Amino acid sequence: MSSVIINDLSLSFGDVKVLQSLDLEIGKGEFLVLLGSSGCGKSTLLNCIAGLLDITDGQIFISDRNVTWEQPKDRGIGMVFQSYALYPQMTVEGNLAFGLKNARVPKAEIAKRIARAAEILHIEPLLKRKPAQLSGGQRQRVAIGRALVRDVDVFLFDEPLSNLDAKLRAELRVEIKRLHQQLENTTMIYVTHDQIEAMTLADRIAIMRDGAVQQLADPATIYNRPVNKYVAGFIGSPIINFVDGQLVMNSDPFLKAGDLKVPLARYEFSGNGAREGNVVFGMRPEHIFMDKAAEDLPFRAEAVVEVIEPMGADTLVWSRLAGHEFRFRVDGQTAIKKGDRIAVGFDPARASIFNAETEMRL
Amino acid sequence: MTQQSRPNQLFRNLHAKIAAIPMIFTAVVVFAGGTLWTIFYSFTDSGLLPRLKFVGLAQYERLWSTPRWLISIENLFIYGLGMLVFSLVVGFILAALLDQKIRFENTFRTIFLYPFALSFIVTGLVWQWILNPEFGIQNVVRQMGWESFAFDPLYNPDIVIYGILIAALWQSTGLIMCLMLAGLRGIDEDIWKAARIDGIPMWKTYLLIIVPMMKPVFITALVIIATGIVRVYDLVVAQTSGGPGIASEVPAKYVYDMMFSSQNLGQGFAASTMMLLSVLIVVIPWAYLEFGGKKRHG
Amino acid sequence: MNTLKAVLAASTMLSVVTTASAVDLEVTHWWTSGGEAAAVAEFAKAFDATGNKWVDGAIAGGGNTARPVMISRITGGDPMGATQFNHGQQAAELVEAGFMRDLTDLAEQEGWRDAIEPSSLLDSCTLDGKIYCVPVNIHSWEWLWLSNKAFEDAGVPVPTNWDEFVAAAPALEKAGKIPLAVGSQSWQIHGVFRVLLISLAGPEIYQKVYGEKDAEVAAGPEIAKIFKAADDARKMAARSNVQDWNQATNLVITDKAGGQIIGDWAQGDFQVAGEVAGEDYTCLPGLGVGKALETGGDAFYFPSVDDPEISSAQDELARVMLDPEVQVAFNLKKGSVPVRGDIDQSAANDCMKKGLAILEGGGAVPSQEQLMSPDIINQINDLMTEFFSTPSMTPEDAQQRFAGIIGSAS
Amino acid sequence: MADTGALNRAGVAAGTIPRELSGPRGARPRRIVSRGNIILYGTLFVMAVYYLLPLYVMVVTSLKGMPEVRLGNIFSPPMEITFEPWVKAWATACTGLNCEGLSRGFWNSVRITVPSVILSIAIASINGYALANWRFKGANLFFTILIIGAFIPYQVMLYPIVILLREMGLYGSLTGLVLVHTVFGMPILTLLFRNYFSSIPEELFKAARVDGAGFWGIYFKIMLPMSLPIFVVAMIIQITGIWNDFLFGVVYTKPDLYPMTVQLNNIVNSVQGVKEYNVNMAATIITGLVPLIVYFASGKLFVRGIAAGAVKG
Repeated sequence: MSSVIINDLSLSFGDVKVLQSLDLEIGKGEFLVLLGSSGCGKSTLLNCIAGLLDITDGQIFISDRNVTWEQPKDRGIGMVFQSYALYPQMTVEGNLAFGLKNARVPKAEIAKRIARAAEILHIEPLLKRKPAQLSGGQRQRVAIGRALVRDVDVFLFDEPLSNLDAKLRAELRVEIKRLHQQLENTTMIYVTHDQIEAMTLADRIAIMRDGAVQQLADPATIYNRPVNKYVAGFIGSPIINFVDGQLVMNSDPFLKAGDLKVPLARYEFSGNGAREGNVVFGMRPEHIFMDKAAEDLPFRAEAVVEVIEPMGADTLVWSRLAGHEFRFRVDGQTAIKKGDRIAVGFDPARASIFNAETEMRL
Repeated sequence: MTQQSRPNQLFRNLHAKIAAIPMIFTAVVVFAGGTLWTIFYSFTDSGLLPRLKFVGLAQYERLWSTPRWLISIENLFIYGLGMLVFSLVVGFILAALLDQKIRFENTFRTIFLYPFALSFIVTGLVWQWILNPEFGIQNVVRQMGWESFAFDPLYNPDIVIYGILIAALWQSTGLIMCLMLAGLRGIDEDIWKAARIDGIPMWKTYLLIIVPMMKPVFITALVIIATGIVRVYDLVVAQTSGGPGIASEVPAKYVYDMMFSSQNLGQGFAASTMMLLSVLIVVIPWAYLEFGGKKRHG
Repeated sequence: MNTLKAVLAASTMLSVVTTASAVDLEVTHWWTSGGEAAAVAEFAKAFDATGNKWVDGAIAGGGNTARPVMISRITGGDPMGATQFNHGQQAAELVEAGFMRDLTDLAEQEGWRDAIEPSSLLDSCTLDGKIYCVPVNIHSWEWLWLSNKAFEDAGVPVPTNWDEFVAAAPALEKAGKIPLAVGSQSWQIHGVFRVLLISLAGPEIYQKVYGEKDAEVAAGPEIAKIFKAADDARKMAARSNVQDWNQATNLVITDKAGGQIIGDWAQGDFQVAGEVAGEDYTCLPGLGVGKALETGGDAFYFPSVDDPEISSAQDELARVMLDPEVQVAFNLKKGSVPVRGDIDQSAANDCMKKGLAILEGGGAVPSQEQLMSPDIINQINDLMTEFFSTPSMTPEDAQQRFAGIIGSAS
Repeated sequence: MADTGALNRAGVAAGTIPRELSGPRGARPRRIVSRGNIILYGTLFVMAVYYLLPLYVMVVTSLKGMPEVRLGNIFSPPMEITFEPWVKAWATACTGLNCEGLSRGFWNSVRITVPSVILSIAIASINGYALANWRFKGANLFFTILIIGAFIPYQVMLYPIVILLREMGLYGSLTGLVLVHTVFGMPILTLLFRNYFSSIPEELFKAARVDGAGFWGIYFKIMLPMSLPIFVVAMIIQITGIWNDFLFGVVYTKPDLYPMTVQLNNIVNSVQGVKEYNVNMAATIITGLVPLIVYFASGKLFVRGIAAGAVKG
């Protein structure tokens, strides 16, 4: 059963097309993350779902109801904003109660719901305070609480953690995940530009660019089998290595890029098959190994170390391999230095290869 | 209730539209309607009462051959230029001085701003009194022994407009100062740190870095000053009544006198149309840039 | 909206009927100086004695300030009970547009046509054979007021005509006096010029220029002489820096100035200050040479209203204003001449008697307000003001511009 | 000066500092009487004198008797303080036959100002709110006309408004004048409120909509309570503006309703003999008192509000 269905949705401001013919289907209880860089239309899409923006074309269904022209309050949604958007003149309790009062929920019921939300979010001691007296993390809890008390089917998060510092962000991230697990039947749509949030929270991720969805899949698929070069480059940190080359389809297909030759016998081409031509070869830094760890891998070569970036737990090595720059990750305890010649290797099966023109996965 | 079709556009935001009715009425009927009415009747020979006897451009021809109108325009030009330059410069300097983390900042600010609370009538009467040669500054200086001292701007046709300017500046620079001060306070402290580290002298920092950063404030100030300039009327009436002679006449007063005292509405309408024209040439492009073109969407 | 008004009017009528006939009648005017206010009080007193109530609507700052207010109230649909205007064309359009009450019936009943003298005053109130206003006084502009003490201080005899006055100017200057006090408002400066014109060039020339708008005469040698005289006047007035006419009069009263050319209303202020004609000050009608006086003055108009109670109060006020006793009392305070030829003038003082003598000798000429539209008058006002305040402007230039304005009016 | 302490303690703790590092430490010694300060405070002082002078002259003159005024030094303090000019200005100064001083005008001004301020602010704040948060088609056009209207010289619309009021049957009435003030206050106030409401995070508005509040609900429950400062600013602008108005008061009312400024002008220009400068000055101060009190009482809010509304322009 689907919770939210978006059907051929378009939005333009004058001549500017902000969202183009989007189709999305989100299941009940699913956690969907809309991920993309700023200006990709993800927040706009969320505002459309919320009913805060009038769409130009298409339909929106929530819980099997066509809500395309409904007011936000009638859509059965709760929303959490980046800037918390707490009403500064009201106490925490007032903030939580505001929506319910507008909906003319009986007083006793309001109190009950607030108590429950406060318990879930551990904000009981804060109820009598004003937002200005709260820390950022507390404010965002309250903001989540405001959606929670509404007892709705769909939660909309608009970059809820972006205003918090790294430590708090990690904390609240887990809490949101726990909340989602607790509220089994609640659908969550979560907008962010932070891929870690996306990977950790999402059941499925929709990667957006220029008002269109590039790929909609579970995090593992997005990570392992990005549908195009943009997605491959967007997901993963440090960023994936790209090498321009040619795909040669002899008996065994291989990649040729200058002096570099990578056999691709183990690579799984996608359905539409592979043709010879210019391609971009992608290999994630964490899938390249050195020394002993590289010994058994199908592809091995010698690389020269150019820059070393120690990051504590691990170290990022910038090296040159057959004239191409490759970054890879090694253990933080490594002793290699600039100028060392080292043996590296990887498994071409874990690569991603894209058509150089269409940038689509091969 | 589930709506399947797009609702009528007229009823989207219905409450906002109802709430805006007074604004729409004011904009369309009073401002636009009243203005068009005035322009329309400026082509008639309406006297005491409006009447529809068209005389083409005759009112305008007469207007531009009337010495009093020409003097009014010249005065407005001097006054306007003086107001713009001095308000902005003095306002900015005062703001910059107050921004030096000085003691008694509140006291000084209060002193500079209080005249803004007073009406032009009051302002005009006070300055008329201070600039009165028999009792005011001229007399006091003479009593102190400088017998030939002469400072009687309100009685000297050549400089009377500057006498009015002094009073106008007294009344209104405080406001500009406040705007500027707010602008200065809004500037990132880091800019100052960067300028200090780069060894840029303070005045240069102000001139080359701070002022350009405060462009929006300057535009606001400019608009506020400009609004006041064209309107200047009460002050002149209270201070000089246009005298000595007709040396301190201003267009707004010409319009008023023509409409009501000379009982020549047509001429008054023509003069006000000219005022309007000059204002619109400046304001329409500004208003369009500021409010018309830009869209605010996420 | 009109029905609503009618209902409202009807309801007020009912309430008025039940509370007898005391009607508050608002009267607007611009008489605010000491003598003027005292004169108005006579009207108010007499009107209140009829059982009605005079609600005073004085508007300060002279006619040029007050008239706009009056006109916009009348045209704005909120008329007062009665309002002052100068004789002549000031209210002509209001009358034409039907804003003013026709007083013909009352005038016939009261026999105004026979009583009012000179009859030109009533003519100015008449449009298409109907009478629309009540003249209340005759004012004439052609007066030179001199401070006897100032001349004594300067050691010269009090002049008896304009030329002597001009000749005495250097002596006054030397004694630290301002020879000629002139309020810097434009209507006063124009007044000085007109007085010079009527007194020195004579009423015929005045009629040609102001009445017939003869631009050739205006550009001719007679007027050139007047501009020369005006040139003298502006030099004598160079140090006069007051605005209002009564401030200028006050300079004469306090002997700081030698003299002032202003209408007979100044006399009221001399009286309020306790000065005696002939002893403290000297008056020279027609500048001591002319034998003609402008007979303009003030008149009251009564806006048309639907309410019969107010209409009858208006009638009452009109009657009161022309009542012989009230006329005498009012005009004595105001310093003007009564409009009735049939009343006792013995209470008049020296100056007034001199004026009456000239009028009886056929020296009455119509005032500028009767001859010209306010628009033209204001243009001349501006020109004269410019001339007086711009020493570099030659009499010839000024005359040429003057002739231009006269020509445009014909 | 907390920094200095910390630095000093650090110095002590360090104990063995190499000689070449033991130069000046701690806060830079500040000279109170530096050349820069003299210029700074000197300029401010001179400017303050220029701004205070008229107020001083008004007060001093209003406390002198006429003979002393005639002596001619407007700056000298009164030798003998008299409050008679004040009494006269308030209670007995004459315009024509009315010798009630400014007292009647004062109450008229109150009767004009209070409803005008309330109505104009109510309408303008709703306009600003609709423009900032509920943009509808054409809103910008109307707003642009309105703003251009702020620049149109009043004289252009003086006469058409006489006609409009006449047609509505409101000419010369208090209601009419209140409407005129509302209309002419609208552009600048609407701009003020629009800018202020635009500066409130849009997300707050969105949250309220999700919470089910409508146009009026959001206005009264969310926006109004958050906007106290800007309302105070608007009130200050309107109270001073309307109290100080002369033109509308003189054109659109009748003498019973004349506001104080018009009465002031009448009294000052009703010269009976000599100009009584002391009474005029007392009358002038009395007239300016209300806006001055408003200004002094609101103090910082006035400045802060102006900044909030205008700087964003």
